[in-house]
Amino acid sequence: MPRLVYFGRLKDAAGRGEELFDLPPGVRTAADLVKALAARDEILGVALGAPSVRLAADKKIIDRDATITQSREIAFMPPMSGG
Amino acid sequence: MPRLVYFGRLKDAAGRGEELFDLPPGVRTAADLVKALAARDEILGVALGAPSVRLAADKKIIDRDATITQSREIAFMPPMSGG
Amino acid sequence: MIRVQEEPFSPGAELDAFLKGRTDIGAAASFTGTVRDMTGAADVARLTLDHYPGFTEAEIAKIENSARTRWALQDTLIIHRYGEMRPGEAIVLVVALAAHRRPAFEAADFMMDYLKTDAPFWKKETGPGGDRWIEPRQQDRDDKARWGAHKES
Amino acid sequence: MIRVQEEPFSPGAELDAFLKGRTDIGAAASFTGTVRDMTGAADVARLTLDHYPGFTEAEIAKIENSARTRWALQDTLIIHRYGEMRPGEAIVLVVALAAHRRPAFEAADFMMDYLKTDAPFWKKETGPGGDRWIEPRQQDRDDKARWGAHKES
Repeated sequence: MPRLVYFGRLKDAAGRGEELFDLPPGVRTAADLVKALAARDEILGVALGAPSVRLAADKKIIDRDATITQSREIAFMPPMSGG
Repeated sequence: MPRLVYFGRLKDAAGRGEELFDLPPGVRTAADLVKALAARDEILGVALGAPSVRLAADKKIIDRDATITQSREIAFMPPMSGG
Repeated sequence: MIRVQEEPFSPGAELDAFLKGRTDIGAAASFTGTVRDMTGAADVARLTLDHYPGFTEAEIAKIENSARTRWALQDTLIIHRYGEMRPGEAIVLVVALAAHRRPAFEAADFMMDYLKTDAPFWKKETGPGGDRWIEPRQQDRDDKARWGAHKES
Repeated sequence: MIRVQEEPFSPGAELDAFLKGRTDIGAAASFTGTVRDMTGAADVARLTLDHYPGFTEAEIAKIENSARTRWALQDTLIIHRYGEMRPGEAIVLVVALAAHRRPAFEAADFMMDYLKTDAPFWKKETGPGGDRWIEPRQQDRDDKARWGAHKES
């Protein structure tokens, strides 16, 4: 069961910084995962679906069509701003 | 009797950092002064005559055709290099 | 060298420590980013930076490596804070050491532009009116674009 | 603020003092020029800077004023040494404080370019082989030309 991690305004949208999430049957890619989360919470789904949101699986940037069934940690990151 | 001040490699060329110099009759401009110094010391004259050498009278930059008969201090400055 | 830390730091003390004992450099360019009091009410204003431990350090290392590849630098330092900060406190320090000033300046400028848009931090500004998330401005993206097409990864 | 002095100084300590208590700035760009050991023999190497008291300060003030006119800066600091210096010692420190990083970087860069060619100092390098006067290189003149036609006086 992967851990989902939310940063910045996505943390506010999710109402939490992280959660354990049981992947529903049929979820294979990151895009599938976003769809599953949207089914649970439509507003969060819209926020996670924005193209400016980047995803990382086990601390490596991934595309939305990447397979995440073996990932232990999936991060959702809005535009970054350091400095 | 104005004080002449030499900086950088001109100090080496003049063999001193400064001197009091009695303006010979007929010396009116900075260019005249350089000519008078060249008459005393040809090598120094060539060094002071280089276009890259800038002159200041009483700590204000002057052109070579400026009148220096009332100046108390005349500085000869090779290319500057701070920083 | 990279440090990502919660503790406040003194940019000048870090700069002096980084320069100490070096006789091989001629130029040290540094940049310090500080929390600016945007609200006119320093007593309530604060900035909170979220980061992603492990990932944040790795992404900053990519920025540092890009600079080291692109310019002839003797050393580089990036210190970046996370957590809660008050107006006047330093958020980030970048230092580039080189033999000459142009590579030092350009590398420090480059590292800051990339940190601004590519370093995994998320900034929340708190003022009398509440919280606000800060995201890179178009100006920040334009600044980064000055360095040309350039892949971090 | 301008200081022309013979005594050594710590660039970082000066930077910290200059930043202290300011909550109105967001960006501090600094540049430190240090004596580089060109000879590989630090024990004999030294740099001697001649200056013209009064005139030197006034010319540096013109450079500082040009930067203050050209960019929106909260404050600027230029510390420049004269006299004899050893490898590793700081010769010059320039700091530009601004709300945002671009004006801070550009102003620090600009002030250094102008100091390099227009500040009344004359530099003599002493190594095992004797003395050598250092004058601005073509590169220094090209660097200054980046800022466009610009009269100091």
